[in-house]
Amino acid sequence: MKRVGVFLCWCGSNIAATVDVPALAEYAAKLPNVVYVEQNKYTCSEPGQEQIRKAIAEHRLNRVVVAACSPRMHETTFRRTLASASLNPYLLEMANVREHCSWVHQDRAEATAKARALVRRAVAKVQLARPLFQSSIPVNRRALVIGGGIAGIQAALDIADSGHKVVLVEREPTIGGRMAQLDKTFPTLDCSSCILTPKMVDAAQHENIQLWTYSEVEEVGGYVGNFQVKIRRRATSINASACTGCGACWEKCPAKTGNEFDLGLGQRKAIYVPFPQAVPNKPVIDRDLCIYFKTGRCRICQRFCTAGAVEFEQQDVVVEETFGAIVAATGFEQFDHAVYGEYGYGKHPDVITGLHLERLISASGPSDGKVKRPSNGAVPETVVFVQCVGSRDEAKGVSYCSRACCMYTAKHAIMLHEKIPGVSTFVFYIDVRAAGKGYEEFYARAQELGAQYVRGRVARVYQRGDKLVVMGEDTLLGAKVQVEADLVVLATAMTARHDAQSLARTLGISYDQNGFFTEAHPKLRPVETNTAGIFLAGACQGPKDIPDTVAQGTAAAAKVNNLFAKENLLAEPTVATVNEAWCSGCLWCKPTCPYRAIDSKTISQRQVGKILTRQVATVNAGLCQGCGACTVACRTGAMNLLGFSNEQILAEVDAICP
Amino acid sequence: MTAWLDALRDHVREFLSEPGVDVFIGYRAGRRGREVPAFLTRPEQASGLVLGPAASGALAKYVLEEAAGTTGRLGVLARGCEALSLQRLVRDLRVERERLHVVGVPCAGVADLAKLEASLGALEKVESCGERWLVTAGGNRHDVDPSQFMEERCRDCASPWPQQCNISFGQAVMSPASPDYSTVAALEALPADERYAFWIRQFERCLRCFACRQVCPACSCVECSLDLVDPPWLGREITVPAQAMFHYTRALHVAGRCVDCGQCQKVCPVGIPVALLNRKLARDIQELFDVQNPFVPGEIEPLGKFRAEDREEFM
Amino acid sequence: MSVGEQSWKPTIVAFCCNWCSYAGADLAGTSRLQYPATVRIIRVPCSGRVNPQFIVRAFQRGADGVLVAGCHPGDCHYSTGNYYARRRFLLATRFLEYLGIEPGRLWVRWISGSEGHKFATVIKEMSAALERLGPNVKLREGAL
Amino acid sequence: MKYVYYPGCSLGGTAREYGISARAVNDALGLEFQELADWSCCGASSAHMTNLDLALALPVRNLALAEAQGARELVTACASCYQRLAIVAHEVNTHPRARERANQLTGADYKGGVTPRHLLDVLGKDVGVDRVAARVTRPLEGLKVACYYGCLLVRPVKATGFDDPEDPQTMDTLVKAAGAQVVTWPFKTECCGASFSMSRTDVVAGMAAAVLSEAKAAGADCLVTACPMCHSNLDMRQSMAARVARTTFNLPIYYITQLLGLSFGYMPRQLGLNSHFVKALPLLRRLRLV
Amino acid sequence: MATPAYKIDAGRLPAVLDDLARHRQVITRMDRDGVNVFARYTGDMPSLRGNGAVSAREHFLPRMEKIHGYQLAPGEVRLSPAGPVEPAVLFGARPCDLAALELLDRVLLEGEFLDTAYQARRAATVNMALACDSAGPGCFCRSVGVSPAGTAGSDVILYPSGQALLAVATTARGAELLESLGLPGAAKDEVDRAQDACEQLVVPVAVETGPVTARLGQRLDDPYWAEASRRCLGCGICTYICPTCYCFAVHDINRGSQGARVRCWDSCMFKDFLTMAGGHNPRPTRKERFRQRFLHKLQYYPEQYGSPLCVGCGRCLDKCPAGLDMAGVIMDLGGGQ
Repeated sequence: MKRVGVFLCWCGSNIAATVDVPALAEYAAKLPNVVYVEQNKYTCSEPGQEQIRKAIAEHRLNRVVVAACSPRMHETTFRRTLASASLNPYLLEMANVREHCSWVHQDRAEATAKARALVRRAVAKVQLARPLFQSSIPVNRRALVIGGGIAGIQAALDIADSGHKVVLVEREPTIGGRMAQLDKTFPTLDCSSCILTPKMVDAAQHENIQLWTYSEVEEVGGYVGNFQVKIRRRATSINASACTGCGACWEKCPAKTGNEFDLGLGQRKAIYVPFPQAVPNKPVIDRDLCIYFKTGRCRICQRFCTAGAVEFEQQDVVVEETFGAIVAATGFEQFDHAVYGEYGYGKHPDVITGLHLERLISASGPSDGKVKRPSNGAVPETVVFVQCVGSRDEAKGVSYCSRACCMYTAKHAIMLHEKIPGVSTFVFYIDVRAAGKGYEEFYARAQELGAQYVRGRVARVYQRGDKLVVMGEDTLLGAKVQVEADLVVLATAMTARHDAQSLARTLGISYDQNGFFTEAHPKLRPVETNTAGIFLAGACQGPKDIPDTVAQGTAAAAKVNNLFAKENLLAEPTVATVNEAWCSGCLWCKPTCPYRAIDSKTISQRQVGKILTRQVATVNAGLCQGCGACTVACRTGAMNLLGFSNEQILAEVDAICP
Repeated sequence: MTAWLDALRDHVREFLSEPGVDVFIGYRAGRRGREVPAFLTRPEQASGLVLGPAASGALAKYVLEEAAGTTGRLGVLARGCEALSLQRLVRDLRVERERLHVVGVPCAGVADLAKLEASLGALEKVESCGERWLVTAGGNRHDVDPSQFMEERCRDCASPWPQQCNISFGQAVMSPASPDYSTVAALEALPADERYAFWIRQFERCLRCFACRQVCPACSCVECSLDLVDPPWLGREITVPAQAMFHYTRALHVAGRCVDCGQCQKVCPVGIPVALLNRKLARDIQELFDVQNPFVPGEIEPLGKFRAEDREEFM
Repeated sequence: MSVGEQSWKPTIVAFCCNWCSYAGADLAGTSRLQYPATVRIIRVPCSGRVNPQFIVRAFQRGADGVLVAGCHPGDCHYSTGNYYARRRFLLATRFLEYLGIEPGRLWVRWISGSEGHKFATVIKEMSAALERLGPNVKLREGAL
Repeated sequence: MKYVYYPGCSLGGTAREYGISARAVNDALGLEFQELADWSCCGASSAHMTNLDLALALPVRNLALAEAQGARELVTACASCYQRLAIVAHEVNTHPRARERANQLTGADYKGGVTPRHLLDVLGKDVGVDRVAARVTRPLEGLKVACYYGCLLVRPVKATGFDDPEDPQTMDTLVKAAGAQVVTWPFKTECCGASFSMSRTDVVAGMAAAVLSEAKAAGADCLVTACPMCHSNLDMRQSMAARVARTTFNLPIYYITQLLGLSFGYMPRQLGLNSHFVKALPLLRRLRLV
Repeated sequence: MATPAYKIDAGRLPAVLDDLARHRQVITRMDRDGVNVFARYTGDMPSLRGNGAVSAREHFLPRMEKIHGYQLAPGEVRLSPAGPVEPAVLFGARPCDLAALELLDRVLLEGEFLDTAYQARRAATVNMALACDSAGPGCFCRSVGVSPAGTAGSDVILYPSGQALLAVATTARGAELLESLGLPGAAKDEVDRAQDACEQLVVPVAVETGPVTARLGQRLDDPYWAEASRRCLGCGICTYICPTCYCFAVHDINRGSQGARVRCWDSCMFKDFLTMAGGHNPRPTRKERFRQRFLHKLQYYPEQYGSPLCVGCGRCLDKCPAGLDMAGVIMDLGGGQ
């Protein structure tokens, strides 16, 4: 037998001034199964709560309605009250007679009439309330970080430092990512590798971090706390423990190709470490290039390896590991600006991208830090920078701003002025976006050093003699401008990895129209995804500069850590649940679930002597967030939402209408 | 007598003699000129197979009962709409496609038997003969023009030729038309009150016999929400509002999943234009979510997915 | 206008999603925005939870208007719920009209947690519109 | 091959030579051009600057005529006409309300079934370089040509799009087929200032000068175009351009159809080569091409 | 003495109906969107050709009928009776539908359990039957002892004669009613001719129930039931259009603190018809349900009351989507060709 107690709050005069609470009390007493009604000046006050506890005990209440403020305000408060009176907290229903009634209406009669309806609704709903219990999922305290760039490294270190095991997976032979390719970093101009390399080494040596380079994630199953992940560890052809990294092998290797790390500006061998400070500092064999793998002959490297570390017969291995959380930090790619034929990239060797320039400026770069024109090795006298190549261009590129270009271009200008006395630099820009600590000052410094900022887009770049003519427009002067340049540097957009979407599918997270992974909430849950237990760090979530990337790496780590702080995850019990007897197993509910919480399972039931085995839907209470989209997709109503069940909502509708 | 019928019978005979085959669902001659669903289990029964204009049932739905608790393969004779119905059941995971052996046959429209009887008297036989129908009724033979006596729903059939069959016989006789939404449009043109009056007049007649649901290939739920007492989606009371709720719910439940076989309307004993509800929803789905053909079962139903750039009317 | 008409006020049943529209209504309250006492809110986790059958049920039981309110597309707390709601109600609104219900009876609006004003305005507008339409008799059940 | 053909106003007037040479080439290649009955001005180059309704209605009127005559394509030789028709065709096909408006203005019932095409496109795609080459009887050996497309032919891409907007090739391949040699230069699609042809001759002179200088710098001894506007600017205004650039260009400006016609063996007069401002024949004589 | 006969000319019919409607509701057959239904006469011309899509039974056993209302107050339940039954005339029902009433009477009015609501409606309704001068394609009334001119269950019988109707009372209250209408008399020979025409009418379908009924007792486990029921769709058409089906279910319709107890039609063909509180269902498959319906009509009822529970109206022959009808089943079971 349902025994409902109704507690009407005056909220001082907040409610009582507009709603005739005594009359409401009289009315409530007549409602079905209401056995006790009480008014309080402040129900949320300690005495008010005590009254509820007492009433529950004295009148053997098994359902409680509190007519007061918004449940968003005090639902948790009163749930605790019920719990402390050893009544299941979910047997509470609130009627919002303050925010939704007394505060927004003046006519006492009307407000009171409405309050009746609201209480009627609450009483009707609470009748059908069921005791609910939080479910718990064990957490496997081991994290997987995908991507060994600065974001991944930072996340891995922060997780590892708080005592949890981490596997850091990187598909290249070394960690370090984009940052390793940079020379200096804005706005402080400290040397990129000087601040990155130590972190790379820390990551490699950390007792809690396993570094898996030359490896890729292939399959992800399971859910928060218990992800099953298949990782392919590609054959490096080198016995890492034996290799001393002496370098003899790549000295001798006869097969050459353009070095990806230097974007083709320099050369590498078939057996190589991408760059001197690589971590791990052990070579890998590029089997597509290696003469032995192509012809079956050569083996020079093996011959010269005193440590006998070269193992041609190595095979890829696929390992399956269990993790409690995953951080995706797969970074970005450069926009393919080939679409800007008018900028002559590819046609003229002296048209390069910002990243190329980084390599040219870098002391460890192909030109040992001397900026030379790729065409003739001459020192450039006039350099033109073109901003927003791809960025902010719906027609040919992407709609968004890549955020870092303005600043790294300023950096490039500054560094050129420092390296090449008398150089003249022009920057064609749409807007300069220097929002960041010390950024505006940095941009100002570039101008002081002589960088000439021209507000306008570049129309075309073409060769005249050994010069490049840059035709553009100065929108401030409203005139066409032409610059004869030796070097043209394109600030190409940052775009999502070409294969980001397939990784997103593997991970079961969503991505935006540009292929960047989407966070659970743009403001409040910036590093979480809609898939519990999977977090984001760095440019895979959207273009970022280094400070933001590092911050996000740390943030993601913090999220992982507080997930790992618990042995078991407690999940809210207001989740979807399946009535298997009713479920037809059509699974139309499945696609509507943003959390991949719905799956199918086989049940068998007796029917007229026959044993029927059939598929039905099943909900993973740990993943379900209780949105209820599935309940409407279910025609039978076999899929129901605890706390907001079909029965309850129908009853509410019945009760709330006159 | 259709040319391919013998070939069909031979095929079914073979099929039924294969191991692991439970049944073949087709038609056999019934009384009073009818052709009724037949459940063949033995090869020799194949010779009893018929398929004429009078075969007006919907075989697809029978698969549900036949497949429940059995494991063997099920053969089904399928005209265009029946093939779509089977696709629907398969897509709704109510039967595994592998278990089905779909035998496609052409369709030149199904005869409206009531109409034939009304004008020619008690039927004895209805057979198709080339472009025409030979009808034996009230002791006489009549050579009738199919277009005169064809079921309403067959007139603008978009898929007379069965798709996704394991095998098919004969060749297409009717060319696909595109669904005629003029009745829907005409209704939409009425003032709200007249539209309401129209529908209420229809719903008042509803007996809640659930024939429209029972015959519907999109209504394959193990348990129908309309049968449930708790939650009371549809009260037990038989009042006009409740009847409206019934038809509103039924239509929305098949929205995006209806294959337009028209059986719901055909079987209604009190002539409620049920399909007119389905068609309205189908046309809106086609327009709102630019679905190519709303009647062909897709991977995900239009209401089970969305596009961020869907039409926005609720700002 | 007769006294009867004057004294009649419509009844609006509003389904508000917990994260945006219900919060929006709360905000309207905390900012003491006044609107007609016509609306009665049923709290749901997400507009994607609102089954079109609830709408007809409300009309059966005597509602003069029904409001379904959720987060703006793109802001759904559950990221996609309101997109499904949008599709369902693009269809349901048209279908109800097809059955002869006046267009103005069912409203769907996106109201964020910060749009207390919008909530109040919507209720004002909707009440006014419904007063013009008069009491709903369609689909409404009589005394048993 | 049969086509419905939209001549446009220029080809009867300022660009007569283009008109007749186009006919000559079409005949030589067996292209049947049936003139669109009752065609009217497309509104280039002023309508779209002055009155949007006009800019919409004028092309649609012609498109509707073509559709009514059962044509799926409407071919024109004039770049401006082509661009206006293409832009509007794209407009009405992407915005139903624009179509409604246009039909309301013109009283026509245009369904959107006509694709405007430029003669170059037809020659390049439908006829194909090989068939053109096969027809060449007098290869234009020694002629160094800068192919000048201007801005109208290839932009905006979403409306035109039969060739690369930055580095188009159709004319290049045709000219090569005719036996001439093509210079690579950056100003293929640079603007000549056409729209200012009458109002701001100074601007035109400047822009024309730039184009002509680049062509000369690239070693061309003539330019070829497929646009009456470009032609008039580079030809008629060449002297003024020369004054601005303080140089002499003396670069004949040919229509693509004139060069093709020549290579097909037509006589200069049949191609209107005698009616240019910058004498068109001396260069050809020097190279023994006439 | 011979009962007087009256003549209702076509032109006079509206006036007659208006007369009738003056003191009581008139239920007659109307055309609604091409469907013939029994409905209250409100001045529109009735449509008396053919037969109603649904039988006249629904006037006596409505689809939903209030038993009583109730009001919940703290600690008590207040009941309120259903409204009174209006006096009525049922005009133009066919002899088969009215013959069905006598079959229903035996169940609902005889014996110790009395269906008072049904009784009240029967008592309050004067039945004016319309004899058949033409048969529908599925008619087989003669095979179950009903005649196209039968008077069972009627108070007045109307014989069509050209455009006119000839009315003859078959009960005292019928006679009383006719008198009150002040109609012109009809010539005896005209009445005889009209009556003969109907008496002689040939109906298209013929079956023999006798032998079937005799044998059914032993055929409970006949494989026929399983085989035939395979094509049954499990809808309720047959039971809901049938003049002799009378099953209902009782429901409480609750609205907060008040409500009503009602009874609504129910169908033995529905899977939940017999499902019990615990979820047990004595008739779990279509086979049992299908068999039950026909055993009831052809064995149980005859055993109790001596005649099959069917009046041969032929509705199920026309409407069953699967062609599973009474006549067909009787023939399958050996009752006729």
